[in-house]
Amino acid sequence: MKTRKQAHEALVRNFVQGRIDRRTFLGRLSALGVAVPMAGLLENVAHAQTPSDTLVIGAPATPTTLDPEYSSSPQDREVDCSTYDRFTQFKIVTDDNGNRVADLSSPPEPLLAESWEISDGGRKYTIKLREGVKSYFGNELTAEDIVWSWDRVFGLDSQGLFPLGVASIRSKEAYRAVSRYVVEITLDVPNPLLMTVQATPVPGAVFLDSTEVKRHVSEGDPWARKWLATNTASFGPYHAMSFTPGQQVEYVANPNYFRGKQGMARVLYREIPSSATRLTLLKAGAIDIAEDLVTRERRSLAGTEGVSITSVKGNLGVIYGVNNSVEPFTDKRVRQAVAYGLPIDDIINTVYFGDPSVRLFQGPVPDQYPGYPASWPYQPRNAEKAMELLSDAGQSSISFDLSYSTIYPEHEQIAQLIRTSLGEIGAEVRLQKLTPAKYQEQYYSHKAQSVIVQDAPFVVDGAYAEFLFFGPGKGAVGNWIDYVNPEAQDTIMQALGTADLDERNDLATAAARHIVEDVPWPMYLGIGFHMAMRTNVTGLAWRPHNLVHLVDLQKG
Amino acid sequence: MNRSGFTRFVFFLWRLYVIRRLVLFVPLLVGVSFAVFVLIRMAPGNPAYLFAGPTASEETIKAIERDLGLDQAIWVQYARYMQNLAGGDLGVSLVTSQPVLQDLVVRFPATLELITFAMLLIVVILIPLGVLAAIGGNLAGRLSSGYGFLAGSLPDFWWGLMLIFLFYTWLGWAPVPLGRIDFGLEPAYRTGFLTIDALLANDLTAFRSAFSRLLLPGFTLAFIFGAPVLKHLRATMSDGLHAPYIQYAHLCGLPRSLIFRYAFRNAIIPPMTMAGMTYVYLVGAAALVESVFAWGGFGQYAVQAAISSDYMAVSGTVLAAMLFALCVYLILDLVYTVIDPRVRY
Amino acid sequence: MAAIDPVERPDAAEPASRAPDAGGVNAAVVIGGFLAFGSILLAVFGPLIAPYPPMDANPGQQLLAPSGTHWFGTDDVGMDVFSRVIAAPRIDLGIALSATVLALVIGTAIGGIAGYFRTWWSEAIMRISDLIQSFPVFILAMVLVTITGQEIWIVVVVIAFVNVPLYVRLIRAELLSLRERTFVEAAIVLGVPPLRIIRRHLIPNVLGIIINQASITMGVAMLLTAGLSFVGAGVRVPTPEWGLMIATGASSIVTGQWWPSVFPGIALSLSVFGFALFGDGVARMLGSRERGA
Amino acid sequence: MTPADPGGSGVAGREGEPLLRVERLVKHYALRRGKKVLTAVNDVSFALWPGETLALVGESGSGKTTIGRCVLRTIPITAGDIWFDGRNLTRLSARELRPLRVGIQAVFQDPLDSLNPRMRVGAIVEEPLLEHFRLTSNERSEQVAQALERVGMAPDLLHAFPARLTPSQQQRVAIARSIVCRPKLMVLDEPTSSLDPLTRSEILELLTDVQRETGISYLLISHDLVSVRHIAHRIAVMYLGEIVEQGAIDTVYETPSFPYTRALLELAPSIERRMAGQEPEVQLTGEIPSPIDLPPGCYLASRCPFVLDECNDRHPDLEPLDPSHHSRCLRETGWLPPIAPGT
Repeated sequence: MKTRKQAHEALVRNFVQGRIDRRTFLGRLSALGVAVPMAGLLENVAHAQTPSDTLVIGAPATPTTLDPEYSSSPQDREVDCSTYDRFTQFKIVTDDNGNRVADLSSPPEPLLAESWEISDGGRKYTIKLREGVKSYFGNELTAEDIVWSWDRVFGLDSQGLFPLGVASIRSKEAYRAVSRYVVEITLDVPNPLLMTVQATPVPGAVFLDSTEVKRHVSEGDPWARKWLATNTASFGPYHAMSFTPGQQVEYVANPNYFRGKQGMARVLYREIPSSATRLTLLKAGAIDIAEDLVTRERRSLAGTEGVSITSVKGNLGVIYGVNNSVEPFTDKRVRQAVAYGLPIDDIINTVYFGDPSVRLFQGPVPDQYPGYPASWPYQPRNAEKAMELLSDAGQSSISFDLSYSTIYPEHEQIAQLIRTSLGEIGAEVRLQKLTPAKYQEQYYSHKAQSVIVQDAPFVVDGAYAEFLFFGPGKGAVGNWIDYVNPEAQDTIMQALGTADLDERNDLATAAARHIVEDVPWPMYLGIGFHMAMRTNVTGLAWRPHNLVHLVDLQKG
Repeated sequence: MNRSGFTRFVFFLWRLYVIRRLVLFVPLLVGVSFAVFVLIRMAPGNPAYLFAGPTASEETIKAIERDLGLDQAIWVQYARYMQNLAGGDLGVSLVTSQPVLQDLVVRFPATLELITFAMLLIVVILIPLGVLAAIGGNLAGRLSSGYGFLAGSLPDFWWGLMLIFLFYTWLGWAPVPLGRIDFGLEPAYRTGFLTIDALLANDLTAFRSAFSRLLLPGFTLAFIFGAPVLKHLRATMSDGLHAPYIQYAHLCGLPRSLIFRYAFRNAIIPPMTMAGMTYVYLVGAAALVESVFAWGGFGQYAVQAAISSDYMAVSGTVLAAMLFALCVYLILDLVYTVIDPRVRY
Repeated sequence: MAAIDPVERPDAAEPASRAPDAGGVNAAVVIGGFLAFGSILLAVFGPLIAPYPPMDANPGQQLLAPSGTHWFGTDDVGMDVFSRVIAAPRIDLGIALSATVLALVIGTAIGGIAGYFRTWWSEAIMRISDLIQSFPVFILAMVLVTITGQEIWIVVVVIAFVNVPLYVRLIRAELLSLRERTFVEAAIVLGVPPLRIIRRHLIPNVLGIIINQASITMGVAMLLTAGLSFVGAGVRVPTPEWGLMIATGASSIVTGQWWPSVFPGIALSLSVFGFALFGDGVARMLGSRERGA
Repeated sequence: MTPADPGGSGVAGREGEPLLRVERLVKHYALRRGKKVLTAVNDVSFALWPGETLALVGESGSGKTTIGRCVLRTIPITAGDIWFDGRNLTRLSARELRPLRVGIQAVFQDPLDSLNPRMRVGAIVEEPLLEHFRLTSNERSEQVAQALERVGMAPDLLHAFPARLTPSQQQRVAIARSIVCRPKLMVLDEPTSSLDPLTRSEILELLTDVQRETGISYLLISHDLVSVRHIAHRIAVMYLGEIVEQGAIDTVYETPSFPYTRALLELAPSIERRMAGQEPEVQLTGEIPSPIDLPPGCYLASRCPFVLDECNDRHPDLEPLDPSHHSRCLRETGWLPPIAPGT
């Protein structure tokens, strides 16, 4: 009988002499029990493909919560749009570059709402739900689910108040279930945007399977906050099967989905904090989609086999906002000086490598939005003017904090360019790099002195965008810089309540000009929507919220 | 057991260092958890905002503060925390919205697997090298001492990055430096050690994937944290080989292998302590390497918790690390009594 | 033995007398001294001799490969990596040196008292250092820095704080044995008061050990500073600091720009290496003088 | 003789107050386990007059060094009193004691170990001056130079570190340190036992000279009976924490009355006796009793070749044989034959 050692030697000899191939060699080695370490070393990364029925997305973070009412990060929202369906949806068309994009000019198309009727001069909406829509848990969608979901918003005093407010639904009395499949909404004022808002996966527009959720309420927790933080109960295409914060969300297709079979049976949404690693994994084929790559990384992918990049100009923007109610920014001249001092061209060229989709928004709303003023007197950079304004304001040497999130590496580069550039006009900028949680807290509590934010107004409407970011009161969720100007804000509110589109847009433009004069944001940079994917992934569509809808995607 | 037997047993227990540790552990635990608790609560920032979201009114925030007990005096909060702790409840993480205990149960095995693998590498590679260095001449001594200084000077996270650059980016030998296993290959949870779970599930592909992921981070840790162990072993071993009783044994004409075994047996104890301490130390010290390799273990969790001021998670990780240290010291104490004939109780 | 950081005391078990390379002492001291004093010189003059401003972004010059103009290339906002690498010791060494001195002074004082007086409170001091030491050092430092705010002086205090118990333990252990030496008894008989005995007779005799430990602490403190910055719990962007540079540079390694993180890592390693080697050599020399060699 | 001095002060005809009076000194060490104690010094009394040398001799473990330490007050004492120069040292706190220390100095067994390796000779000798006198640095240097000259040290060694000196030089430095502030009493704890014979006699000679010049008193602790005879005036023999025999040096050496003293003397190296091939006449057998479990009778009973029944039952007192000679033996005075010549 041959000893083990002899067997091993013979095997290695065969391999070295080319009589057996590597695979066989490894197989036999492992039979001998010696291959394990070597097999690991020799394993070739290029073969690490994802399974064909599973889509793997590499994201900078996992969601902080699965509860749509508390979603705040883009990752949170991505959960909402992939799991929860809404009354309506955007019409998807193919643009000049061959990208699938939402048609912003078409009216919203039915989704959970089969049809709707508007009466009483735009004050009354009667919505007929689609029948036979079933959740992952097998419960059928009824008007009760809609009512309960909205009740939850009011009960929790949560984020959904904002979109509902935009839709003029301001109290629990505004809506009721008329029958099993009919919901009736009565507004104080006419509102043209209701069904458009309801196309967007924002809190207040997503509907919970109340039958299931109610199983998880408790005395101290009547709205099942605890359970919904880590679970989904939706009528949408996907269901969050498991959620390991900091690691991954695993989605499975809802087998009862009313639109039939989804493109993927299973989706893994992995947290890969470093964009460099996401890039690497995408190149290796270990993930199918890499979210939030920085421009440099996207550029390095050019010509890489098996990888494609979808780029849409879109509405996504990077904002540099200063807190208008905190010294030294209470003085308009200081804000203007900062705007004059910012190195916009350098940022575009250095951070974004002059990418054609990156451009300065000349106003407080994205350039495709109605109400866009297309005027921005503060560029090109003018250091003398900036210093002059500062000394006029008696603030020739100021210092303040600039907060940014760890999520986007490019924001750190922008922050450094801003710091150097403002240093030249006599402003000392202290950089505050914050983890998502701390960043959000600063943002929510309006504590940041100045902050870099990446965001987009989901509803393509000037008045909506202006209200979101600069509106009065707490309904204006995005007014984290505490902008106050009664004149401008009155105009915004007037525009918001105007149903006639031309008139509405004129008012929005007027408000925008006010805001430009006040410079609450010294910089608003359109950065485009970009997604790097394996070429076998198809179906991606851009919508104004810049999020991936899993339902769009399939793997060829 | 008669009385004197019992007394002796009590003395035996007391002389086990770990029992003294245990006795000290409770006040220690209380002290540490209180310190962490107070320090973190003193930090700026109000977690209620995170819970409430941007639209919440002042009343909602107040209500959430009440809910979380944040409105109470710090010692009341602490008492509540300790009360929950006694019931195994470590609170809920702000960042992950999960019970901290559950988070730890997922992450601790990941770290344990990694550092156990690193310790195995140390034992299998470095301990023989240490013995060789002790037997070898001046050059071997210098080499190993040089290695000790070098390894002690390298930042572990940077070394990990360099290894990734070399073996993954450049040579393409190593698997993707992210996480513990290829996506979709995770074996059913049994021990939490993916390699072992894969073997239990008889899934060789999963095992290979998990094992290959262990190599780079494991080697990084072993290379850097094994150096003191090696150095220590070389010192005690060369001491042992030159000890008078060994010389005597030579004079008596005992076989070399037997003499060597005597020397080794005595020399191995201090490095064993060192290895044990390294093991405990790595639970926390692996944090950086875990972050580099996105290991998703305990250390990375601690980093995340700390930099996001996730106070429940921080308290939980600190307590878990202390508990773990205690267990390892217990095992070490027991191992001594077996190995070291001088330790008699 | 309690949770003495194995990493922080690589040499604790090896009496200098057994040095296999007694002849190599000089070479080690020279190399170590060269690196260590090189770092110190850079800490003093680095920012002055840096060819480019180490904290100013340089638009359009981002990620240039090493060349005659930029010896170590540039980083992602165009800062000159070489300038930053040589400006960094002021921060890294500044933090490490202050932390080491602070830990050394406090630790030696406490350890000296706890080692000389054998009372219940010297026991209590030991239990407290046990408590601090049973913490995972890195996690402890990270927690402390993040909750107190990321100021440089806080990093210093925290690093000192986690190192104090090492000195307390070390000095106390040494003093417990030194205390049995006759010259201490002689000093008591001479009527020297206890604190002066500690200062004049005991501490000078542990100087070699203190220096050796201090050189190790220097290294540990530098690595800890860098590690804290690496996870985002240390100094702020854009401070020239090796750990921070490694962290920001790490992301560009995969797109082929290795220089922003490789050079600071080498600089950090060399500096730590220098201090360790130098401290070890000096301790050995002091030890041999005491033996009358 | 005071009533509290049951052991007797030793020498008849001594005038005036003794410089040092130790009364009923007891030193116990508590053992860690259980409640037992180790008795190191058991009810010891003696006195020492100015200019006199009293030798405490005995085997190691007999308690002689402990007595030295008690007198130096470097260890706490269990019971008894130590009077020095009219003050009771046992009643003083460490702080109150410190200024008095100028009067009591010590020289220790291991000269190298008793010198701080990090201090130079000059600094070592200067230290007591710094502690006890306000002098200018010139005055101190002068005193240091004098002291070093007195002990026969070359002035160029002022800046040397102890490790570089010979043992003889080291011990001279230690003596210089002790005499620099002119103490009245010096405790010599085996000052020569680690030295070679030649050095030993040099140091003994030096000590004798110093005593002659300054009138200092020595409490000499030694097991070296040969050296003791050269320098001491009186001797106290210790066994298991007790003084078993005490008296003028010649009396005790010539007519030892306690068997243990006799055995000790016969074991002392003596060239003449060795050359004569003489065997010791008195040999002790058996084990020394444990100081933790002392027997009720005479502590020597188990080893004594002359043991009586009574010895096992009754613990003998230190009885005067004549005014200058005390012994703790139950047998009659003078029963042991005089020691053979040659000692």
